[in-house]
Amino acid sequence: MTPILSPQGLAGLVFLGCVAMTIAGAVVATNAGRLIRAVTGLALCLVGVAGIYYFLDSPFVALMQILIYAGAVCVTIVFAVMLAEPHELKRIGKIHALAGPASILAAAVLTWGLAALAVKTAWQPAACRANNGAVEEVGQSMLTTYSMSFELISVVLLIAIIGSLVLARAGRSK
Amino acid sequence: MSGYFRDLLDGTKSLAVGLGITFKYMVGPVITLQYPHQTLPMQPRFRGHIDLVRDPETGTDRCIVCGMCQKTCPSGCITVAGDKVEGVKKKALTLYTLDFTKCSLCGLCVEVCPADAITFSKDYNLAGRSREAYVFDLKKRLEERKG
Amino acid sequence: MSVHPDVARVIGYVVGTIAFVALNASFLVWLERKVAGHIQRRIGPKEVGPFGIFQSLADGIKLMSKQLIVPEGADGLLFRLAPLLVMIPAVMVYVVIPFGPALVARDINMGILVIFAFASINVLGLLLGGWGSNNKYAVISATRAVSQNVAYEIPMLLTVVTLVMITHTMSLNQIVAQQPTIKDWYLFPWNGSIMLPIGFLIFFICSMAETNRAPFDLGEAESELVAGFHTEYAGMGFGLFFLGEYSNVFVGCALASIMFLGGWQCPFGLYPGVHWMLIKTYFLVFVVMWVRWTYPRTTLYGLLNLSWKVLIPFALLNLLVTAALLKVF
Amino acid sequence: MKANALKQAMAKVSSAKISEAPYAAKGFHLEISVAPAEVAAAAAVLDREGFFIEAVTGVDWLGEQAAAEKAAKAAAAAAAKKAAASGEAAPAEPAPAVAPAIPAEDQFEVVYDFNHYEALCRVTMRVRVVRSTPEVPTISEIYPGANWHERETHDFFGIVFTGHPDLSPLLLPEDADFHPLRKDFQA
Amino acid sequence: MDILALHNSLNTYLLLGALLFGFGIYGMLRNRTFIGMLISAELVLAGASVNFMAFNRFLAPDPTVGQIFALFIMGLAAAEAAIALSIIIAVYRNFKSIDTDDVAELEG
Amino acid sequence: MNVLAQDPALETFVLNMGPQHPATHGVLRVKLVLDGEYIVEAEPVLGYIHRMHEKMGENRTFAQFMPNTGRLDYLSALSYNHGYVCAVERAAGIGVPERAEYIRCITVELNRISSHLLWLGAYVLDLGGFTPLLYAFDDREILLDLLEGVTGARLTYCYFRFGGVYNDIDDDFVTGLKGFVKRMRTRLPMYHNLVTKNIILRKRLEDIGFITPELCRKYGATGPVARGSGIDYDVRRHEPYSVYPEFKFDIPVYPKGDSMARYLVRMDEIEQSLRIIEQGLDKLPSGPVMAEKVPKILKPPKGDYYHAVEAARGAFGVRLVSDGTNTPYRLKLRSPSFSNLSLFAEAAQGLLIADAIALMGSLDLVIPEIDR
Amino acid sequence: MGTENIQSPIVRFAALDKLLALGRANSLWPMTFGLACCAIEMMAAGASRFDLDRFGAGVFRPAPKQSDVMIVAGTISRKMAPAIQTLYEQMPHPKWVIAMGNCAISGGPFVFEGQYGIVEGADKFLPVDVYIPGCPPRPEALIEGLLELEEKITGSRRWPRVEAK
Repeated sequence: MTPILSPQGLAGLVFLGCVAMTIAGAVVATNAGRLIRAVTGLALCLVGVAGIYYFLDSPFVALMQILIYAGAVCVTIVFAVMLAEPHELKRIGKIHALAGPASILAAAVLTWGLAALAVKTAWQPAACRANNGAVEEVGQSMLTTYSMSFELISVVLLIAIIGSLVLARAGRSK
Repeated sequence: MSGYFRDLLDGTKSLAVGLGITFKYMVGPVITLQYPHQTLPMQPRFRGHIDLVRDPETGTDRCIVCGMCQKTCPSGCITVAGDKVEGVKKKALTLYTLDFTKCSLCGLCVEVCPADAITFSKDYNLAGRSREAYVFDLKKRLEERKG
Repeated sequence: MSVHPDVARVIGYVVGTIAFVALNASFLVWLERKVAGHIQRRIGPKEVGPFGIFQSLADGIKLMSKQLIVPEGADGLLFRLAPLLVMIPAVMVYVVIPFGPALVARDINMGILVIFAFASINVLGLLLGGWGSNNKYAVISATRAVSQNVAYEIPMLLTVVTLVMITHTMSLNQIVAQQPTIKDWYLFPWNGSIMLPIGFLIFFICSMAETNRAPFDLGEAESELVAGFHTEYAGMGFGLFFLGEYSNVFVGCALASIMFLGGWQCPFGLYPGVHWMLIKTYFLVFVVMWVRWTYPRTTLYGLLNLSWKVLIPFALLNLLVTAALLKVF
Repeated sequence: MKANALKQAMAKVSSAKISEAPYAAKGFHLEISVAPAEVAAAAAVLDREGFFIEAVTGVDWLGEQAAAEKAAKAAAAAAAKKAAASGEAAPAEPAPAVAPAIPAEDQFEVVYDFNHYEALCRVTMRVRVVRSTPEVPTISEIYPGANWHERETHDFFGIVFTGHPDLSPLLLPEDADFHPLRKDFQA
Repeated sequence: MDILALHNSLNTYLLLGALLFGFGIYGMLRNRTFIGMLISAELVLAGASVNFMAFNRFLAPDPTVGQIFALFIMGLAAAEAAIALSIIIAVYRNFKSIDTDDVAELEG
Repeated sequence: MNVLAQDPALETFVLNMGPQHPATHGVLRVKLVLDGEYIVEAEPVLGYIHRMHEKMGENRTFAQFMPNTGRLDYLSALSYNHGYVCAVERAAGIGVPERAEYIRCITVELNRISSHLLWLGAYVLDLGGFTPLLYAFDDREILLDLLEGVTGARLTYCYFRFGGVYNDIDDDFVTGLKGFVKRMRTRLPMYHNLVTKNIILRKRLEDIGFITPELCRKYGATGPVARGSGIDYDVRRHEPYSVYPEFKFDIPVYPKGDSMARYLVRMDEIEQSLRIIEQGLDKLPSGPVMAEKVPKILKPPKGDYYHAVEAARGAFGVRLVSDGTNTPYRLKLRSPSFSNLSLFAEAAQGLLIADAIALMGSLDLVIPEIDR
Repeated sequence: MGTENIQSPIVRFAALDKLLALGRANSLWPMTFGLACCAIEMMAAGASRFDLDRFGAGVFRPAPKQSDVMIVAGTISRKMAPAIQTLYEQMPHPKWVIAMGNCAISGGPFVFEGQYGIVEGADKFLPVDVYIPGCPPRPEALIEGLLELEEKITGSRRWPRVEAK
């Protein structure tokens, strides 16, 4: 048992906090009565995930996660909630009597399957590592090995921007 | 395009000029009058609420209870009462109340007074916790001022 | 039970950072009122303590003892969460700011990114606070604050990227270490790119806009939106927004002084240390206040025009010119 | 002269009676009295001539009828007295030329003030309506600025401007049902 | 089990990823609004990313691959969010509802 | 594309600005129907400070109504004093000594400067700049001290009397005033550098909030609002009263009709008022300040009388209906801001909230004068 | 008057109370709220020459939620009174009211027989703590009123008294 008041223990504690945050956020995001709360839950969950990335030795991805998800995606979604649902008091509509249990069941089966797969499999760690996975290396390989996908992603983003502009503008009379 | 750069340049210059002005004032002296520590002398014509004038000869008020001020006052905030005194031509003032909370400081009462018995006081910083405190008994105030 | 020294250090830094943020913010409030006063040829706070230095304390005591009101129809949870969402990231970013060569809570090699990541959560706080208040003014204000933040994040990040290209590091302490004397400051065009002064200007303007400071304080435009997103906040809820704003202003200025003015390094190479950092940062903070009390407020389109038509083109130009220069030399 | 031009233009409005007022003593140049039905027509003429609207207001002539009757009676009595004194028979025609016309009922007067930006020409237009059914057509379609003035006049006097888009109280509280500037108003 | 050393075990992360994925699926099935579904989709993506990152940390020979994947997923998520939201807004403009069933009803 | 989407009613919401709102300068309420931040419809709601002036006029004597005129528009109270005494003097046929007329003009112009200064400060405050307000108050305090020395009050003067003024001006006032004129001449360029030329302010005022001359005419706008739309109309020049014909001064007119034009008109008017004050001090004749034969109880002959003066916000008119007694039968006060505000609804359509505020501020409203 | 509804603090120490009172008294944020003529003098009191900010009272807050003291400066019309009442209710405790000017005290010059439009004094519907008479009062009087309010909160006066000569 790692003592709590040691660097490792503290780290473990923080990790547990991150996990708790992620799960709590996910619960809120899927079960909240109001959309705005669901978004808040999502933001919480994603910040928790960022913490988990930090523990996976990748502070860069963790920070990008916060920057992009919490700072951009969640804000965009909140915006959409504000624009599309001015009457926030209206709760999310009732669902079919069977839909609730059915969706729980489906999700549980999927989760259980994945979890079982994860736990049962004997994972083989790589014999040696090509590099230490620092930002520089990430940048290097992004612009060399994965430059094609990098370009594609940027094209996708560009199209997304143009597309959303077109879609959002279409309805405006002015 | 040249308009764009001219705009940019002019704009930046105007912003710098503005900063210069405020900086000049910031390092300059302050003009604040620190009120409870420093005070302003009230100007001779300053209109506070009205007060009775003390007649230097008799040492009392000059009011002849003609009631002109009461009649002239637009807001009806003056009440005058007097008694007939034997032997003297004028009436003697027994009560002069001013409901200052209704006054508009127009000065019509002072102007109309035939005996110059009322004048503006220099009370410029009245503040208190009750409304009734500003219904003044001017005769009493005059007497208090004596002591 | 003995406490591991690292643990003690962590606790010490947590307590120290929070204390510094609170004290610093209340000092800045006092400074702002003093600066405003003197610019306007008056004294500013004076009667509460010597030079009115306890004014912020009195304000704090009062705000803490005020009744808390959750407005009718508001989402109580979000309403309470929003000030925290503003305040927590504002405190978190202090972790990576190097106040001195060793006076930094966690000197990770991606300091700049940490600051931007946490600063971006700030927006979410404003947005949720505005929306949670169930007040139209607050909602309009929150949307304004967000569009402003998004628009200014672009030139700001472009400028930072440019600087990182020159410094080859994202660690704030290393950037400071690269500027030992005044002639090495990244403010000056001879240190890597002729566009550096413009970069500084863009960064400074953007950091003012990001922290919703005048003349970019559209969110709090009292003549239009009463008090903006914190219209419905009373007492300490409002106090936290207020502290968060000042703490963000300080961070913005600290970042500018680290990246462009050599941080804790002495301009003349003598006695580097925390005092230089504070001097430089407070000077920039003073400039921010000075600007606030000089100019009127822009409008939303004026603000977006500035960003899209002036700052972003120049930031891109900055990036391209710098990249070209780095390639050539 | 603007005044003359206006006079000519106003000739089309049949009920309009234009008279010149002594400007130095009165402060306006022209007085137009017009029948309620032709208010809009008169305003349209003024609009065409380039006048701008200064104000619209009302005057409550409560008691005018009684006063006029009293005056007429006094005049008649004086005449009778005079006649009696002279010993002649009372004249057959009852109304002497000096006696004022007795209005059939007390009236409201609506006063429109117009002015011109270039020429010095103030025009006062008067419309009289009976107090029991005070209805005047609106001119707010010709002069949108009259909208508020008419609403205010409605507030104060209860004069109804027919065709007005919204006569809800302007200066008085929304639920006000009193007309404070009527002479018989009691708070 | 050492609860404070969980962060050193691959299974923790995989389980967490599976959980997030499951929550995402559940939310997508349960929610009837577009935005709710979008939020759930983000959860699914987050679950996948966690798995990528975990494998990257514990198993991958080149530890940049997972990170790059995670970054790409973020980029895709952002693009997806932008597109989805503009569709939502367009739908809302046209049908005044963000309820999926309402759209189906109004379409005819 | 879709009928629903084009119907503005579905995408709009109502925002209530006021009755307590920093931009409405007191207690005006504006109901705004907004589409995003664009104004679809603006409806001012008045009456929150209706003080029954016209009713009070009917139940007090002519002299007793004097204090009310100082409270109609408390920023340029003397203009309103002036309009009222002129109307009553016209009705009762009272002449005024020349010195009194000069004093009236000087003090009225001084009051106009103080009003415009406060407007300048408050306008820039509306636009988000706080400091110019306090600089304007600096100047204003000097001016108020001067006026207090003469009239005894700082704000709500009751200084004019039928047939003259309450008391004569003294040398202190004259020297103080000369100093003030000199000071203002140096301060005006400062305001121009700090405020007028500021790029942020220019971007906020130029080409914002257009008012056409036709709109002015239809709504009866006067004063700087009309002059900012290119209408050369000023009661002082157009319909001279008092001793204004004796002075050389220009009527600033800007044809553009945007907020900046109205802003510049007022800034130029400060300069013109300084000119009038200077000339007034130079030409100031000696003599009495009260007409000799003013009856104690005024009973103007039956009939109605009108007199207009140029107040700081436009033409202020008094329509006095007399029935021959010592109280007015009807006293109609035609206040300029009332007409000026009534065009706001039409001019504000399609503007952003921020621009509507720039427009409203450029109208220079004083609400008690509108509500009366 | 304005303090009767505060929730009682958990710890009640005399020294703490005193500190609270001092904090409150020295940080009286007024609401930006002018009704008529007196509002201009209120602005003048906040301006450079008199500078309310010296006492920490210069932070004019536009929102009632953040203000501590409501300075009723001007005539209260019957149409406005409900709005003022709402604003007062929106202010969080502890809160105070200053009636500035004769109109706010009693209706002032606008009171006459048969008046139909104004409320004769703010104390008809608000718990007024300090009255400042005048038409309008000079800025010094407003400062004096604030000092009077501070005295009411803390129980003692820290500043010298000024006798009008």
